[in-house]
Amino acid sequence: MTTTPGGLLLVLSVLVPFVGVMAGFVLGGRNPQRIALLTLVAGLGIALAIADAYLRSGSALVYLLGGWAPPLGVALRADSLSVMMLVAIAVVICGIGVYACADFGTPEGRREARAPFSFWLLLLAVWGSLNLVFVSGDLFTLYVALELLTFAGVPLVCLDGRGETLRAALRYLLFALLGSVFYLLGAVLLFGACGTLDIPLLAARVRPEPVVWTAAALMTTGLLAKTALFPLHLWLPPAHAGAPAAASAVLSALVVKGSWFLVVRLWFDVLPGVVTFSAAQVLGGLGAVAIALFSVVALRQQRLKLLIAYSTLAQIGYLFLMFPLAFDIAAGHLVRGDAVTAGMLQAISHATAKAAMFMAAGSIYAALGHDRLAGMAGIARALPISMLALGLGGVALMGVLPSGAYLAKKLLMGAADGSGQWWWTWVLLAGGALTSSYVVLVIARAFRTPDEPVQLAKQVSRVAQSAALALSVCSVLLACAALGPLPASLIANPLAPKELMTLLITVGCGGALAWFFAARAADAHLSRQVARSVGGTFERSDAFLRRWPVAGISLLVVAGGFGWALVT
Amino acid sequence: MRTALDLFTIVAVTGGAFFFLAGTAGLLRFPDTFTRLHALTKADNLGLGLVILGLLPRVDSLVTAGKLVVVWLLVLLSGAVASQLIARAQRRRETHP
Amino acid sequence: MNDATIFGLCAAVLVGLGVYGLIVNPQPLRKILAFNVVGSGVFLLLGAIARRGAGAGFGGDPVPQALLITGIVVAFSATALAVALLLRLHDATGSVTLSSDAPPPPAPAADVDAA
Amino acid sequence: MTEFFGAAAVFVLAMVALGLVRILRGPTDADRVMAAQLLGTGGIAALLLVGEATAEPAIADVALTLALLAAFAAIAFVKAAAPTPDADPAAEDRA
Amino acid sequence: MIAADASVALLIVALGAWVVVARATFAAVTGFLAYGLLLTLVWVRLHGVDVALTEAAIGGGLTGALLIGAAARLRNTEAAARAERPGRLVRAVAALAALAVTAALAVCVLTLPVPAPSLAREVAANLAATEVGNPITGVLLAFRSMDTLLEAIVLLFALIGVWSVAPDGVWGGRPGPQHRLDPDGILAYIARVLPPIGIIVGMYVFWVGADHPGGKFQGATIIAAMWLLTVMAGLTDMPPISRRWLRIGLVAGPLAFIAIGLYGAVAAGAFLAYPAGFAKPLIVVIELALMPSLALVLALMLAGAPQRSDLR
Repeated sequence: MTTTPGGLLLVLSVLVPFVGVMAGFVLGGRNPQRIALLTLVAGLGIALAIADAYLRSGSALVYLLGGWAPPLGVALRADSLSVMMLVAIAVVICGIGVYACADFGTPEGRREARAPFSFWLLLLAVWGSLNLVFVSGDLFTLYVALELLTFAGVPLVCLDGRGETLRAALRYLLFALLGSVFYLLGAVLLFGACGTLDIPLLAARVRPEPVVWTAAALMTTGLLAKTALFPLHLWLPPAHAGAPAAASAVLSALVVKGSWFLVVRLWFDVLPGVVTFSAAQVLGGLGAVAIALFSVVALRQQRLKLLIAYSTLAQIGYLFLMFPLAFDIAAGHLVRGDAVTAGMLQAISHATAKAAMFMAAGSIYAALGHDRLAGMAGIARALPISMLALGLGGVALMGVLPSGAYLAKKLLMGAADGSGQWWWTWVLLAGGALTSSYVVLVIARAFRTPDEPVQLAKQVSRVAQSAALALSVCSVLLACAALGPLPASLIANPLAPKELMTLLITVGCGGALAWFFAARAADAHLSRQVARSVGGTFERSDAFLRRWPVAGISLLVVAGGFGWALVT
Repeated sequence: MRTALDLFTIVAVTGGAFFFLAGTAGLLRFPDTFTRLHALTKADNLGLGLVILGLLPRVDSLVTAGKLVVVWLLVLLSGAVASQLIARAQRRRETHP
Repeated sequence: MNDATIFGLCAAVLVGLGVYGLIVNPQPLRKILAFNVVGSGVFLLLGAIARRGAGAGFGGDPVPQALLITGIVVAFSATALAVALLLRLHDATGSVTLSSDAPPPPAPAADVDAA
Repeated sequence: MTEFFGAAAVFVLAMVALGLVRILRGPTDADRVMAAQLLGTGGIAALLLVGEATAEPAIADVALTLALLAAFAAIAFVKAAAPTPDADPAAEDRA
Repeated sequence: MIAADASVALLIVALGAWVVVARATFAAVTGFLAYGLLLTLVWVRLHGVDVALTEAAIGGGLTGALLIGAAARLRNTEAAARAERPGRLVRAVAALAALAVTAALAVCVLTLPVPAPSLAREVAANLAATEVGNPITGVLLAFRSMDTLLEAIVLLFALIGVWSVAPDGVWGGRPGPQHRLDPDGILAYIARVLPPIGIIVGMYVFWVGADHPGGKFQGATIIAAMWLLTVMAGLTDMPPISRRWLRIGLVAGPLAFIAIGLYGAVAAGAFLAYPAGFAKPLIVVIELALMPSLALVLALMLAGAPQRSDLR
């Protein structure tokens, strides 16, 4: 193993944001913002340069830090997955950076203010840590990267300093720490069994044996706790819904992707031969439950930001559907094929769309002075750009052509057909309908004619709204960008009868679901009564699972479940 | 010579261990915070002192021997300070509950 | 039974104890303490593994021992951050409970810099 | 001699362990901090005995560090307890 | 010595249990102090003197002081927390699940491969190239120096996080309460006597770190504790966090580390590589640069978020 050309770029992708943090920290005042914006440009350039170097060489970029080869040294490595994530995250961060200029400027007359100072530094810190997660090839360095990401993400939750957000941040921190300690425990066991922490070397040395099973179960569970996959999601709704909009965008679109990406790394690059069919089914099953449960809970929210936070939880479930579908039943191990590409596409389109949605919701909140869904009537006319961004983001999540989610769904359906796992096809279809249900709900609320003209409490920056719109457009057009490496046959004519029918059925079902579940007013109709009690049950089970002791026990149960599934 | 030094070590360390026993007994048996504090500081510091004294002949470098003596002095100092501070805090609490 | 096995088993018990404490103790400071117990259990396990790897004239494998030092520092940072958050929560609300079932209403970012 | 030092270390540790009962029983926080302080001294003694047994000179440095920081926690306790004399002391004294 | 190991292990487990189940938080924290001390002993038994030094400095010193201070301040929340204690069923289920974790780990410990895989031989073979005698320092500052750089950055991020929870009005101010100086008090006395010794010991621990157990981190911790001691005695005060020198001091170490790393990329062909013959001097320079930054960041992290406005 040797350093490849362009390897130094990997070091820079991590160091440049970190040096930006330190420079902003020293210079203080208004400088963190300026430095952050400069760093955004530089970092985007580095990400593109890495993509360029990767495409040119056609193989993974490797950099041996200090010239020391693993197992003694630490290597940075960027394969196709890393490169995709690096570029996507760079784009999203730039969008968020532009948006945040409106909210996080240092007020006049102050030399330095706490919230802007912290926000800009933490934004860069999150970025550098994420890049490290994407390019590191060593499990312990990845642990440090995870902790960096946590320490940068948690303070974003409570930037406004209110009691509830402080509480949400503390909950998040404590649960995330539990997650990382489980991850570290697994990594320690792997080191004990194999004598290395380097990912390719480990992949060659792991064998199915008790130590490796335990390690795999602990690491996976720890990472799931940090990703907030059902049932380990207690910290996410208050943290993501309570944070300032730009911070919510960072947390929801980016931070959870770090630990998710590590699960992908772990399963596909470290343990592809250890993971069993049933373990992959368990992981996909948790994702499926998350989609169903949280979509319905999202429908019953009365605040826009909470709805979006629950949508994040449901979409996180979606991100885990790729695992069972990537399992080659005949060969008995995971393969990096179409399903993985689909998962990455899904993650990227969620990152762009969710950032856009939180940003747009932030603009709407700022303009109205509240984000109650009941008071949204007429907002589509009053704030067209933000509403368009929100709507397009939602449409992109639904998987309508030509969004990335559409392609992802196509690929996953193909994988489900190909591997004979027909049941996931139904999950995918139902997931599309459920996603469209809450999107339809929001759009319908926004287009309703208001009883009285909408009074805007505040003028919202047009630049900020446009940044949100740009990201959601990116998300919608993602399929076009992804077309290069993928066969063009995947994209059908959007007006072909079959495509049109699928779309109509999805949206129709979504609308129906929205109508059933969202209604809160007394209604004698039996079907709505049933829906109401089902929705209420879902909401109560969500509240039950979000209690700390329950979540803690769930964590251990999930770990045990994985251990059991790996043995059988 | 070797045997004599070993004997010295054994005697000193055993003596030190005895003082730890005494300190613990005091900590457990004495009736109130102040008397317990008294037992603790006396016995412990003597105990550690004897253990260090016993180890000194076995140390091969002068630097290490110096370090051990410094360790003892530091423990004496911090023990004295901590016990006085704790006693004061305790008295303050008892007089102004 | 050698020293590595004894302390390895000790580590297993500590992890279990700490996890139990993290789950059942409602007071956040106790959770932080329990986190430190779990963390030290994990470190102890790594220390036992390092001891097993003794060789080449070293009493333990130096690589895991170096990782331990980094790990201890990271755990300390986590503790300090958690304590700072906890004390601020206490100052701001007078209570430290983590169980708030009503999620907070979102704050507009615009208010943040005005505050 | 190794056995002797090992046995002495175990004995001192046992004494320390008995002292821990004071941490358990209290009754006041001052008693607890004090017991921890005793443990520090005993711990240093046990450390030196164990260190002699494994013949590693750098252990003196560990002892030095421990001795230097021995009073640190006690001072932090006194300092943290001082500014709030009005806090209800009964709450933890009952425990 | 099996008996000694087993008794230490038992004692640690007992203390761990006490930390977890004690009714009063303060009692648990005191137990944790003792627990940290015993861990130091274990590291010595496991032939990790470097780790023991770190544990003695961090676990015994800083973490203990941090937690004990927090416990004293949170005293009035005890009753409310006790009311939230989960019911017996939940506790029983949690205990069972935790027991299962312990059992699984115990099986792992007993089935670890024999002979154990180890990197000790690789370290021994390559240690000469790093020009330092202490293998731990070789790993921390040559083979895996990226981790050490990241560790310094972790501390910085955590400090930014700690500061970011300050109330808006005191941003830029001084952390922690103001301590009154009692010039003739015993605290002032020890705060005058101990720090000179501590600084010498800290520098010594740092200096021997290249070839013997010790290093920048352990040394920095001792020095940070000495600084805090003078602050608690009221002899000095924490600087306002807006001070330029303070911020420069905090990042100087990591930045110097990165700069030397980049110099390696130019002169030795890889980021964080050292040109042959210059490894030891460069390692010493990095440690020397990191130590003040680490001491500052550790002390400030313990002091907490800013509490007092600088404008008085």
